[in-house]
Amino acid sequence: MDLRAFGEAFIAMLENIGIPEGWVLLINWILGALILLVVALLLAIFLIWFERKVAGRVQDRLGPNRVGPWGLIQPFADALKLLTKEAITPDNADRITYNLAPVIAVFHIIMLFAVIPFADKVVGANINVGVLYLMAFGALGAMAMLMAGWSSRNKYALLGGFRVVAQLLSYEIPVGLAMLVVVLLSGTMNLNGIAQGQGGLFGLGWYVLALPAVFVMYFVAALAEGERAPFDLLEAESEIVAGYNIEYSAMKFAWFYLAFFLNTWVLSAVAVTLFFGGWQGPGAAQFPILGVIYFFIKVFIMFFVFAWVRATFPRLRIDQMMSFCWKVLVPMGLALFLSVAVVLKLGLPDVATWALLFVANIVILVVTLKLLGNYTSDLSRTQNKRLFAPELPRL
Amino acid sequence: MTVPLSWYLIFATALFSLGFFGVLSRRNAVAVLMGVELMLNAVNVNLVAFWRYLTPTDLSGQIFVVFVFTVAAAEAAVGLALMISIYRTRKTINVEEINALKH
Amino acid sequence: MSESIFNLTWLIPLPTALAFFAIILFANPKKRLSSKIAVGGVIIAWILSWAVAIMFFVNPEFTEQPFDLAVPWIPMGNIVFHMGVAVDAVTAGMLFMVGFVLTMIFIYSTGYMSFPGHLDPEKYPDAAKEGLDPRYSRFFAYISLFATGMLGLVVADNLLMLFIFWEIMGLCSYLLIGFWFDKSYPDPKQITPKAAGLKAFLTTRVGDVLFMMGLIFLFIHAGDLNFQNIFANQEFLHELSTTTVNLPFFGAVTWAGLISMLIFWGAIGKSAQFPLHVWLPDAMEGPTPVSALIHAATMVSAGVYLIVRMSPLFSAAAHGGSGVMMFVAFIGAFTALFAATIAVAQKDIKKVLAYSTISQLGYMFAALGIGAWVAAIIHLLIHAFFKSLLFMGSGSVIHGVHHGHEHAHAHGHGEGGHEEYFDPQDMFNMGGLLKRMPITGWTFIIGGASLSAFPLITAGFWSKDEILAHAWADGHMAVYWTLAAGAFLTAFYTFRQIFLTFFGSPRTEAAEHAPESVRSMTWPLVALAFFALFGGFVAVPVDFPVVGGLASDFLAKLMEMQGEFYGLHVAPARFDWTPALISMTLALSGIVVAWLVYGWKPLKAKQSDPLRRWLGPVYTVLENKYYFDELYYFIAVRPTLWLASFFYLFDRGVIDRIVNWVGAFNRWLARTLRRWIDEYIIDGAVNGVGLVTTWTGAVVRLIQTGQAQNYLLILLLSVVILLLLIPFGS
Amino acid sequence: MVGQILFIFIAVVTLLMALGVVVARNLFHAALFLVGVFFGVATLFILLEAEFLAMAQIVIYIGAIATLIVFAIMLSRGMMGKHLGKYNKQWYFAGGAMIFFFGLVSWLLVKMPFAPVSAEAPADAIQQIGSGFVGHYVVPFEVASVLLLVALVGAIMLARERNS
Repeated sequence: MDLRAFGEAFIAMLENIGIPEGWVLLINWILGALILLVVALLLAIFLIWFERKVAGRVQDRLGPNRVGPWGLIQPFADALKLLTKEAITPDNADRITYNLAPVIAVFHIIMLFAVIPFADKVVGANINVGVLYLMAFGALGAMAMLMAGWSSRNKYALLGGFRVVAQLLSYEIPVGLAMLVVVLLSGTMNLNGIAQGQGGLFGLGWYVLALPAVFVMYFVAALAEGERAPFDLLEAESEIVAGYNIEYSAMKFAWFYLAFFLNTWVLSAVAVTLFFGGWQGPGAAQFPILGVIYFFIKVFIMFFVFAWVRATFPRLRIDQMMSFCWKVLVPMGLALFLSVAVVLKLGLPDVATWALLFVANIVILVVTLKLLGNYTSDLSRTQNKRLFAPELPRL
Repeated sequence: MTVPLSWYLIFATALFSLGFFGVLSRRNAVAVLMGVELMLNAVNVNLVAFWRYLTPTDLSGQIFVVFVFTVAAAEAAVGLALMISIYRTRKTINVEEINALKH
Repeated sequence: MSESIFNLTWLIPLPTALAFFAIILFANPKKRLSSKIAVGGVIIAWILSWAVAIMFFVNPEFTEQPFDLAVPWIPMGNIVFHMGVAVDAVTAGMLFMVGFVLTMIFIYSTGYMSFPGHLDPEKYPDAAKEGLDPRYSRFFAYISLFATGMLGLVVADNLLMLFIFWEIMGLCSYLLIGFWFDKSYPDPKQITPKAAGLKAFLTTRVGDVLFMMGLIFLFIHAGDLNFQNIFANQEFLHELSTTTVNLPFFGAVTWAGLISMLIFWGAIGKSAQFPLHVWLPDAMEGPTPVSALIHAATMVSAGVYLIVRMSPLFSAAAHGGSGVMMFVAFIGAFTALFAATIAVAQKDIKKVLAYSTISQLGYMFAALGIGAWVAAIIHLLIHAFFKSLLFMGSGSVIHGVHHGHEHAHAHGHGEGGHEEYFDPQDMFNMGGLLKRMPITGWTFIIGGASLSAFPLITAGFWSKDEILAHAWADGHMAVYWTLAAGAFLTAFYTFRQIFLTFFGSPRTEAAEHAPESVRSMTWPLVALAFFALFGGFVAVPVDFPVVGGLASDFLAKLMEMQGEFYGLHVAPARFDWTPALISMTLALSGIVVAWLVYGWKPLKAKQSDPLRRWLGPVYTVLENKYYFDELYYFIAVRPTLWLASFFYLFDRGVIDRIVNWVGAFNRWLARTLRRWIDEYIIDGAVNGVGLVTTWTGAVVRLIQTGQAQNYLLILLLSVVILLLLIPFGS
Repeated sequence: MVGQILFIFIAVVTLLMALGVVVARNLFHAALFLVGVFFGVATLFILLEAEFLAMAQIVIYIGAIATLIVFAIMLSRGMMGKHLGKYNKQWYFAGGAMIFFFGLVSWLLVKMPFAPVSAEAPADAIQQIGSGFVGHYVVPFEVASVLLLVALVGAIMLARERNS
């Protein structure tokens, strides 16, 4: 069954009715956008439940279990609760900006859904610059949070805003580098093309086999991009209370909450597309519907890992986070990029290229962590000393 | 392609004019910088429009836009750094008061 | 694949250039590091140049369309001047030789540049403790720059780049000859390194100016200086050789003749041909690696290389009826014989080699003059190997004798008390060194045999024989006999040198205690000796009995194929027994005569040269190099000095007086006028101008607000006005 | 037809945003309007089938430049220049000149005889741009990279607090 057939039949129908071509296209676009929007929102509801369940299990709790079977209806109850609460706007706040921020926060992520290939060619907009599109709209998130932080007229919110810029902008570089490496290997920026390129070995020839270190780099940076523990410094309760969304309540807060989960899901989806074959799997090329299933299974496994990490690790200090990005991830990303470019230029047969890439990845990963990891940890240790052991005046 | 080329050009001209107006008349140096960014964007629109309508097979227009991007990025970085530096030494961000050219 | 190696050609001069900058900027205080950087750079350059050269050798089809990679350099109106690199057979041959010789000499220099004897160790305690020259790093920087110049010259694809690298080499030559600029001699008439450097620089300048004029003329006519564009363009060359220009004194000459003559003068200067040969012997004041590198193997042969490059132009000029080829042949042959005679009477081990270099370069020019440019280039390559070997050997000998002298002196064997000046380069202070320095000795003998064209087993025989065979076959009897006489003398002075230096018994304490040189100096000697012996097999004529069948003569074939591309047709000289036997006989008899004079009964200490007795005044003339330095002093230097002092006197006596008088008059005038004009008219005018200026300024300053936005507004208004010109202006 | 309506819609919104940039009294609002303008221009790039540039526009202008400006404004309160009047003394004159300029240039543009070529945009535009950067435009590309590096170092040096 080809999912494309639906779309084509629909277009044919509209054209038969006698609507001009341009309008058909427009209607089609709008409908596609609506479908994605609904999918995304439904997904988010489920994701909240999923993550809470995982976190509960990790922390030896049950998680939500009261409303509905296994607590499945819990998110709806939460949503209702948030809807009925009072939506506070601080007196001093910059109203338009304040109200616009959550909207942008959610919609920049929903726009990312447009380019994610759910199955072969089942993709909202099969554009040639998909990877760049991800980077571009991912970057909008920082703007939304800046707006929220600034417009709240709250000291902690503003501090949270600063951290947003520092963290998201910094970690965008490793994420971008990791994406570029994959682009280099696959030779296309089209996400569906990247997924198609991993069809070897009966749909198991995933790029993670050749680029394990790149995946590790992407994963770590994605944790930071998704503001997830151990990089959730934007909302570190112990330091800046709740960060940029401190003044938000009720439904406006719910939007940020929504954005947070959707963002994580999109990051997992991108990870799956770039490194784990996307919709690829045994038989996916023949039966596209299998692709959708494979894709969602993989994404949820990836999402589970995200949730697992979040529930397990404690938060980093901000200087550790920044130096880890600039002193470990960025140099490592550059080294990986260079190594992949060189290996590809050698023009070896595929198997040899992949083997060589794998070896190069492992070597670079080990070397980087050994050299730079030691360096940064030494650095933070000395800073520890200066921060917490001031020289006392001698009596 | 149903849109005529001149529409893009007029749009770019309007954007350019607005940006230039900002550059000419705003007091705040950061606002002036924003005006400059508007002007650069107007130029980019022009370049891309000319590429699409006049030489669609030769991508020099697009490549040039990328160079404009780099220049804009460098300009913003250095410009803002300069403003912070000026603000720190002169305690003002008013372009009218930054008139060392006169002396 | 092979093309892609040629794409690396432009990298060849780069490593040494980087080494130069690295040493100058960063590594200068660290002597060992500097030498390592320089050697590393030159080894990379060597590998690259051999890769390119060998790729060319194994693919002769590249001669049909030589590689050329150029990028736009100087746009001039409609013409865009390109710079780039080209590889053809000549370049490949030169790269093969230059890369290798450069590397050998660099390695040799690391050992040779120990603490020099003329410096006071107490003034340079650090350097003396290390045992290295105080300016060790600087030396390596200079020779790295020189290597850049030479490699760049070889790979350059146009005459302008060639000229630039040519001048870089000239500069390095100047710097390196005068490297020990603080050295002086007790004999005031002996030239110091500083003066020698100046002399070399100024003498070559004469040639270079003419060369540049030739370049300019060529550019005016061709609109381009790319070798392949100009020299493979037969129509253009033909046109150049048929259009004439009227010159004062010379009458009508063809442009081709004029240009090639001017350019040939550049080669005369660089390659030290008569009459601009005087600088090369004095250039021996530089450190010996420099003599080996610059003044034997590479830079001086650049002149020959230039003429080889220009051969299509020369032959076009000859076709157009110009005598420039004859002139080249004459200069070459004359220099070959003339320098050989001087070499016979020299006592300085390096001076002999210097004159022999001049003489051998003369052979090459003679070959070029008779159209045998293939023989010339092959002799150039082989000569570079054995002559750098000889120079490095002589450096090793000097080093050894110097150390022996210090050793003897330190042990109290010296003459005692206030010691007289000891010259470690004087061959009459040596003798019997073969036992003391076996590696140096045997490699020197191999080089010497090669230079004196010892038949059959040495490279020099084959390459020199090629030239002689061509001269004979083409009927240039005068050239042939001059060169043959030169060959006899060459063999004689070479073996005179060998017998004086290495055989017999030591004539001084120093020679008795001379140690063998360090390994970094002897290994390059061995490597070069290999080429001095076997390098000649690239030039064995195919129809030579027995040996001819073994060697393929591939280099000459390659060169001839390349010649076809440039429209040069060189018929390979048929092997002929007559000239071969004559030259063999002459070479062997030269060796025998040398043995009779110096080898049979070795000279005793303090015994003078037996030739002096037999030749009498002729020997004195030869010893004084035909008094050319004195002649030039009288006809060039002295008149210049006279003119200068005359002008000085004129300046003092006449001009200054007039100036003083005018000054006095002016003062008087001023004093008179001040009262009348100054106080009323001038002051009034000045004040008025001031007032007007103040007033104008007061008005205009309103525009200058110091605010960028105001200025921008004015800019906008100007743009609007300019835009209005579009619809309304025209 | 749809294209024209889309264009008019985007152009009008973008120009209104641009107007907002120059008239907004609050600098932060001006910066947000600037983001809107960048976004509008990016959509225009998409209409012009230059997807790569559209994405690059968003990454660079919104992701970097606008964020930088906002960050700078937030970082130092004085940069907002709250007490400053919005415009300087010449603003009415500048505005008049700009309107005249706009009218003049638009008129000229309409009169100008351009000859549009109706060809498809190349499908491998990104590849062509990429090979352009490392091929024909390699020197400008390298110079641009050096420019960015210099700007980076220069900006840090300028904005650094001197601790002496």
